[in-house]
Amino acid sequence: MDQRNFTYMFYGFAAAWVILAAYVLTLVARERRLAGQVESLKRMLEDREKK
Amino acid sequence: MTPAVEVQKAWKYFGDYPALRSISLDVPAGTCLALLGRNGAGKTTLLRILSGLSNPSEGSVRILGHGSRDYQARARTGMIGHGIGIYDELSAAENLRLFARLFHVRDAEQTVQQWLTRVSLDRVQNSVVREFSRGMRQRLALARAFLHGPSLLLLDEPFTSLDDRAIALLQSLLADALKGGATVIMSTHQLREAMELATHVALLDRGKLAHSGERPVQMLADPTWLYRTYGDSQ
Amino acid sequence: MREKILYVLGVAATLLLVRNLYVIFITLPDEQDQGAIYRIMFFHIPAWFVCFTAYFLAGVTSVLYLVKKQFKYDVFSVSAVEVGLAFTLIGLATGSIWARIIWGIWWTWDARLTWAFITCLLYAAYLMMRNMMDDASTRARFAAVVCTFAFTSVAITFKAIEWWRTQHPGPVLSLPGRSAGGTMDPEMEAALRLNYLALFVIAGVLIAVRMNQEKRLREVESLRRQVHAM
Amino acid sequence: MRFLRQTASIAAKDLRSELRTKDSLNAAGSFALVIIVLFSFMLDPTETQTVYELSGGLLWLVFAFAGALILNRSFARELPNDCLDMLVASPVSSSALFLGKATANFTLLLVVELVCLPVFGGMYNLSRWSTHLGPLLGVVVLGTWGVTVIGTMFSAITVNLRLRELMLPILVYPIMIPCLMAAMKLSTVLISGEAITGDDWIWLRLLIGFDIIFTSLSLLTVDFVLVS
Repeated sequence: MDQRNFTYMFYGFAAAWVILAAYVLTLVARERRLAGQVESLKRMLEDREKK
Repeated sequence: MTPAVEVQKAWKYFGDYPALRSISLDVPAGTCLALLGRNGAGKTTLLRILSGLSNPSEGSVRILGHGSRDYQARARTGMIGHGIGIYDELSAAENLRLFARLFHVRDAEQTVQQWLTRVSLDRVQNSVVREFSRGMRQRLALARAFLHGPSLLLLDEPFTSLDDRAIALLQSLLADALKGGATVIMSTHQLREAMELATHVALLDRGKLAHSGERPVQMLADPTWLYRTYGDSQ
Repeated sequence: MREKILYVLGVAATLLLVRNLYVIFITLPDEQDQGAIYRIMFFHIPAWFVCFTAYFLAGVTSVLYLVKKQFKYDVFSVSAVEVGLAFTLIGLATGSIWARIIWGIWWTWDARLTWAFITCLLYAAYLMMRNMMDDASTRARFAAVVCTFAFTSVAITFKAIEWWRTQHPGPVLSLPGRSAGGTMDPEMEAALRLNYLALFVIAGVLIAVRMNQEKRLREVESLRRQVHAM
Repeated sequence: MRFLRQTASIAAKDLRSELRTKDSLNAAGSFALVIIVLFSFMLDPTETQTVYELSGGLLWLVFAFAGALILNRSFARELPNDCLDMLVASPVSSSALFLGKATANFTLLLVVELVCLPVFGGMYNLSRWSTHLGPLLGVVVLGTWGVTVIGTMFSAITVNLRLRELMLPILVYPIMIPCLMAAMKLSTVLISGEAITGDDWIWLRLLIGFDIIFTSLSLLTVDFVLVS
């Protein structure tokens, strides 16, 4: 079996896993951003209610 | 007699945020209701629902005994919103003709001419609105709203941004309409202008109906009385 | 609790995927015509099925949103589209690499490839449009309409494209009632089925995670309005 | 009856205000002509056979680009002075409003196309382009209707977005692909001076089906777009 075939097979699987991982990472990033936003907005609301 | 407007437990959500919370309000026919409340209290949202521009998320709204998007309800309602709602590229007469046709006004051409005369735009009726002054456009917008002899008038901040002549015109138009048995609902900050006409008041506070009923006598002398009595203390 | 179950499921599916990799690489022999590269199919085909299913469900939930006006349908719809898009990219990437060896080219305007590409563009535009809208209710309504149109069009495009000549290899899985297929070794088929399972579970977990985020986003917007109203 | 009168009023209103400014007609028309000229650098204009083979594709690209310009203006025209609110609040049903605006857009785009068609045929020496003029116009009408129905709907959806001029084409072109595909195929055949035969009937059916499906889908869903 020629070597190229194996290399490309590896690329194929790598690509699939990388895309999957990249998507999971965007999910994580979004999760963080949302958590930050909720926190700061809640703080803002509390501050305003105190006044 | 059925009320001109019946609102039952109406809620309006923007996403998760309730802009209107369980509003129940009957407006008897032939009355003039001043809708009061601070910015963001939900006045515009409520008026948009009554105008058929928006559906309530929950609850029911009847306009003149019909559903708020029904032909019968819409054909008998006149409205003035934040924008003047006329086309800059069309002439005064063309604007009125368009709405006369959309509202199925009988003797459309004659009615259009009458209204152009009434708002003193008959001499410039074939000029494009783009060339009009602010005051002229405002008067045209008033003619557009009253053109089809509506039984219900919905006015969102009608006095803001009007010039003196247009305010006088609007007041006389409203007085005539009320005399003719029409119902008027207006949201306003200009309490003095509104109190001369208002027979009823409703106060919205953060999407809730804080008070509604006949206009208290105190408000004639002291327009902010209602805010102090029923609004929050801020 | 729900989150824990999700994580457990996600980890289990990933482990299954890794185990499958082992089976695919070590146990299974090379295919006689294609050699080693055929193994890409174990990822490629299930990825496509995941994305078809996701788009289909997104279309159905969009219609449901318009009928019932409940946010859960909208939330599912975006999540399914987004995860579907990720799997479309997987399908395109693996397919393209496979094509490089078997057909000698990275890309060809073959019917199914073209279709996948169009679909990708369309749903990416859908997600872009959602990002530009600030009011959750308007966004949900408009997105549902767009998604309904998109799904209808994509279905028609799929059909239309069948009338063009295709050079994509035919179905290889032996489904009951489909006599033309079934040219595959049972051992391979078992591995493929397991990969289906793993990828579908992973997609499900991703969709569920994404759905939570969409709910959070609505919460953020509502808080923002509250701050604004004060 | 009432429905048709209102549809006509809305269409007439849009056409009248467009004719007064001619903004989108001029823009779409000159844009289309510019692209037709640009094609001459892309292919050898003297190789008429090649131009025949590409004619349908080229023409519909031009039409689709020109269409986007017209469609972008369709609902944007209602933005100043909040005119759209007035129309929605008037006793016009959302579907009549939609059909009226779609009719106006259809007419405008058709005018641009009817100018482009002979110009294209003449400039590239396609002597056979008008031999099946009737069927060709039929295809143009069907294809244009498909483009305008989708476009009008999405014009309403994208009108309040920032970057609406960009978002409309991005959303609309992938959705119209079946319609454009069919229109391109059929136009190529007809411009080449042949009749629609055999396998090509399926494209005509696709085109008609597309128009019917998306017209009904739009009429069913406009209300969700216009009434909040």
